[in-house]
Amino acid sequence: MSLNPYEIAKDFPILSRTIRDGKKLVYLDSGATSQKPNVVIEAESNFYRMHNAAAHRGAHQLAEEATDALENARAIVAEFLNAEVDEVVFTKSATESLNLISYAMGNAEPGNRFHLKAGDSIVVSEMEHHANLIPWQQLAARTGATLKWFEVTAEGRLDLSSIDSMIDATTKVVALTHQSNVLGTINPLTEIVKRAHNVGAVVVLDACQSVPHMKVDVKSLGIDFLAFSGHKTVGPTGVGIFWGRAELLKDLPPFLTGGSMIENVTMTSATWAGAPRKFEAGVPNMAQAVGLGAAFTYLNKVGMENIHAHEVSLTALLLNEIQDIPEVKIVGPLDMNLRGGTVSFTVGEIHPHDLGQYLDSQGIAVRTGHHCAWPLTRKLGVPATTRASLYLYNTPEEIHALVSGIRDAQKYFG
Amino acid sequence: MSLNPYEIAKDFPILSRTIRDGKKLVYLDSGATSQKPNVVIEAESNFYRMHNAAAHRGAHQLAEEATDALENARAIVAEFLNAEVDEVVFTKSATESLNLISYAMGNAEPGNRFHLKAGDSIVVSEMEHHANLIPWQQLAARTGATLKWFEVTAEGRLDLSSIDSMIDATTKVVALTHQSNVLGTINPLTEIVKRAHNVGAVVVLDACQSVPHMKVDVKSLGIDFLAFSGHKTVGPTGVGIFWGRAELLKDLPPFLTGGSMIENVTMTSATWAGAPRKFEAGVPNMAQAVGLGAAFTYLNKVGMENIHAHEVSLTALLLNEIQDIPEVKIVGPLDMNLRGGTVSFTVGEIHPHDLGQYLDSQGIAVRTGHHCAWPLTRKLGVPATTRASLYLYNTPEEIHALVSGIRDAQKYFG
Amino acid sequence: MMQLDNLYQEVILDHYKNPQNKKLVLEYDAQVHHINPSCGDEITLNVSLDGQSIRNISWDGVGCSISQASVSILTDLLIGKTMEQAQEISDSFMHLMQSKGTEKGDENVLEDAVALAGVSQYPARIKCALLGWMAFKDASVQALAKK
Amino acid sequence: MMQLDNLYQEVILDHYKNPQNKKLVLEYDAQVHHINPSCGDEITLNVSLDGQSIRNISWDGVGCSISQASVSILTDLLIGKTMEQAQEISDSFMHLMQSKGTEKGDENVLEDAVALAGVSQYPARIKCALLGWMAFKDASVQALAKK
Ligand SMILES: Cc1ncc(COP(=O)(O)O)c(C=O)c1O
Ligand SMILES: Cc1ncc(COP(=O)(O)O)c(C=O)c1O
Repeated sequence: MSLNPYEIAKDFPILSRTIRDGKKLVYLDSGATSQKPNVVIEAESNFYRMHNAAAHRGAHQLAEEATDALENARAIVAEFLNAEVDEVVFTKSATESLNLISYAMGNAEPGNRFHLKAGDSIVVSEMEHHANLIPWQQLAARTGATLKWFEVTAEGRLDLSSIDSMIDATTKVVALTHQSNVLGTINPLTEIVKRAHNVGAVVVLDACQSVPHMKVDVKSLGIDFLAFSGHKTVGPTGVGIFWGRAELLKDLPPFLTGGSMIENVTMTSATWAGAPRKFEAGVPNMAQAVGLGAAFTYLNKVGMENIHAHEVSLTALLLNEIQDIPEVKIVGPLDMNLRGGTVSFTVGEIHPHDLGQYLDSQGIAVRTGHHCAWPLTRKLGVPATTRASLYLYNTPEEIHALVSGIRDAQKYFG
Repeated sequence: MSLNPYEIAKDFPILSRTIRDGKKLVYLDSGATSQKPNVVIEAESNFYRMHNAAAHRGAHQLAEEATDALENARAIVAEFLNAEVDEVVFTKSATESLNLISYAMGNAEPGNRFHLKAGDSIVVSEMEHHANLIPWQQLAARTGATLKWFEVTAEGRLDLSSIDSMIDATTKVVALTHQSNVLGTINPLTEIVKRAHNVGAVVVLDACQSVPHMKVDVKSLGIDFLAFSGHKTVGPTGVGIFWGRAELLKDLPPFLTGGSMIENVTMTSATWAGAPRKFEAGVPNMAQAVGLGAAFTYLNKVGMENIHAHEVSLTALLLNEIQDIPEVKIVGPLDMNLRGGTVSFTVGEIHPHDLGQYLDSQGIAVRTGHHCAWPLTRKLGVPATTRASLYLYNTPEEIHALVSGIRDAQKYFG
Repeated sequence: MMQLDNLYQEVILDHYKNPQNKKLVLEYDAQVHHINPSCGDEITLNVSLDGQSIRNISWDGVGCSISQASVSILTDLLIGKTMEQAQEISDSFMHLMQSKGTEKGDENVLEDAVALAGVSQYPARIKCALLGWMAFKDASVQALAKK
Repeated sequence: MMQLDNLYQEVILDHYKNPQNKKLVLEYDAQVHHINPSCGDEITLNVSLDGQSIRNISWDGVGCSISQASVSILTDLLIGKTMEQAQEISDSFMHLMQSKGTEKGDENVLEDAVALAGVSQYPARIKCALLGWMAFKDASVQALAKK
């Protein structure tokens, strides 16, 4: 079975709107945020129209229904990731999830397995999004631990040649992106996870760019924590996921404190509920969690294998056609081996901002700049790039539109 | 001009649904979360259907529209609070807002005006919601500062008799609820703000239960920081507000770190954008912010004075009728002086859980328990209370329904 | 009269008004204190064993009719049973609570506790019904460990 | 041809291809380095004063056609002017940028800079056009403070 993107696109109302002077929208910025199908939009609306109440906080019928809706969404997410239900924590975004784990580690007292101190090290990579870099810089600064990082090769791959000295007995945490939001590179995890666990470190995976696009099975990956945002995976804004292995969540101190995450509270002290409640202070983002559940139900129906296959074929087409354009230089892998549907490039002397603006005038939405991965952009030796990022609703025609658009821009600015 | 709650109720689709065996819903749990009018639900949906893209992150038309929508919502919130636009920070909830300020203070280095150390003190009150208590307990524990608190009198008022010793030269922050979510008490701020500023402390106001119900003008209150949740003010779930005075936000270190809150980033360090960007890491909860803008536009149209007057008259009715029921004991002020539409009570030996369940069987939704203010509940000498909390869509008939419901419960369990 | 009567069966209200073994006896092998964090209900429960048999269970606490009746019924049911029998009864009760109203409970095993079957239709109340059972489980494990 | 031509006027593309004063002179009263955090564009800008007059402005940097042309035009416009005149011109330019396409700009004051009027219709590009102007403002304040 395969996927018909023309049929899929009909599920996404925004894709039938026009841009600028009546141009059809060609949305190639799903790496920044994905569009939403009707079923997701309606799941959120229906929650408000029918079941809205404070989940886990009341004995009345609406509160029961709201609790059911929230917990049902949690079960859907858990199944999607092959995780246990109580391991799934609703946050507002990947950014919050990554701050959660880094602040929570910062809250760990001496004796707690997550406690960090001078002499310990944290390992990241040069291709991290700011959201998986700055929180670790801050944690290192707060605890005295050292921040180390894997470099990126000229081909846009992780340089793992030094893995044994990079991840060593001092390493407490390895935080890594699953798929680069600039290069499209998918990082090989087996060796890294094995090495990390050998030295007693935990592995935190930034799955923002993988969960929406391919089957991510937390158990078979063997990782310890995972973070992603709902809005990139055809879900609502304002919801993200933090996942952690049950036995680790038990020891991890809480991050946000307040209502519903407690066991007992006095004026001077508080004790905590078990996971996931411990990490979900306050009235939850219920409508958004429900919308995320609907998003995964939708993706399951289309089939993650179909989505992945569709993106692989579109990306191969794009890589093939774009390289025929004179002066185009792709940053990131040129072949489809361990790579996803994110393609960043430069076009001669045309500044990405100008290229993006030209494409926009043709209805084509791409992203330009450093894509919140400024150290990587610097390492690549460019001030900025233009990025096309694909998803299930994109079509071969849209790839052709992008390629023609680039050629026309060359004439326009030429 | 006054408010017609029967007309208002038509704007809220959930209010026409039925409960249990076809009973009409009588929603008296707005203190936990409010219901949403169609205009709010549709504002969120329309954002997804028409304008969804990553705000502040792209030069294409959708990104421009998303940015406009988000910033327009910020301007609406600012005007509602009589604040400056750049002072308004979107968070996911009041809980996040209160964690933001307490963690950010914890991040302040020596020399920064927000730095806390042993010998400093933090002042809260006995009537705080866990969300405005535990974060300060944690900050005190992390920094060595001392946590102190105003007690609550038998009438459910703040005991300010010791204000000069409570707020003294050691005090760095006074964090207080504007209106108690249990007692309905509205705290008088003038004296407290004056005293706090005299000793150089900042005042953080938990406005969760005031912003939805009355005009809150941050300038005339003279406070320094304010927090509330969108979902209690006819807005969406998953969005809250953190407000701070511009000159203070300048010095306050960031809390969540990641994309879009930076000025410059290298592998080893980062510098920050100005407020509000500095406090909004990651792709924002755009649809929810837009929904919150629509919520305030709706409330403005009804008129905050009308809403307040309506709630005052309903509350007076409720206080009057409920006190005629034998064995009912109200916790909190018995008169309408400085009190809002939240009424908590006990009914003889009937446990609040059982009372709540009975009322639910009649379609009446109230909250039972400690309402996330456990230290207050203990202080009041009760294991739990039943709480009715009113809003603009409630009617005198619903007050009568509650009163009859309580009388019937007494027969049922009698 | 109505659906609510499924929840508040006569037996439950009787136990609520006349709770069994609600007076902490001073001799015990283990004492635990459990709290229901969402409503503030609390229970202190003492267990004493006699080899593998439950010699006595006594308790004190505050809570709603469901939580009070449930622990009262528990003491009636479990005192004098072996730990193995107690485990079976607990499992059966747990199963009943998770049945969402689809089961009535086996009266031969659960006796008066079948009156709590209606609770399974009110998800927010299940933890009320389980408060005493969780406390017993915790206390009995501690008591066994001590021996 | 199309709406986009409002943005990319001939004058702008000319300045982009032949930027004026794009070579840092070594003598200056103040040097600043500004960054556009959202796209990574950077500029280094030197200012030297002669009493209340602007003796020279020179710069180097990377950026899009809008940011490069804007600073190039700025140098043409402001070199030789008094600080007071520069302030007026800057205010007028700022006003134009915020006009959302409703104004054309006063050619007597802004000269070539009116070619940037189209930018005001593209909110995300306004900060490109302002990068050089912000840098100049910062540098001139520093240069004045030094005297
Ligand atoms: C007074 C008060 N403060 C704080 C909160 C926390 O709000 P939220 O749970 O929406 O973060 C609430 C409501 O739950 C409240 O009533
Ligand atoms: C790889 C990666 N990590 C983290 C993030 C941060 O996600 P968000 O901004 O939704 O919190 C993003 C997207 O912006 C991303 O692409």
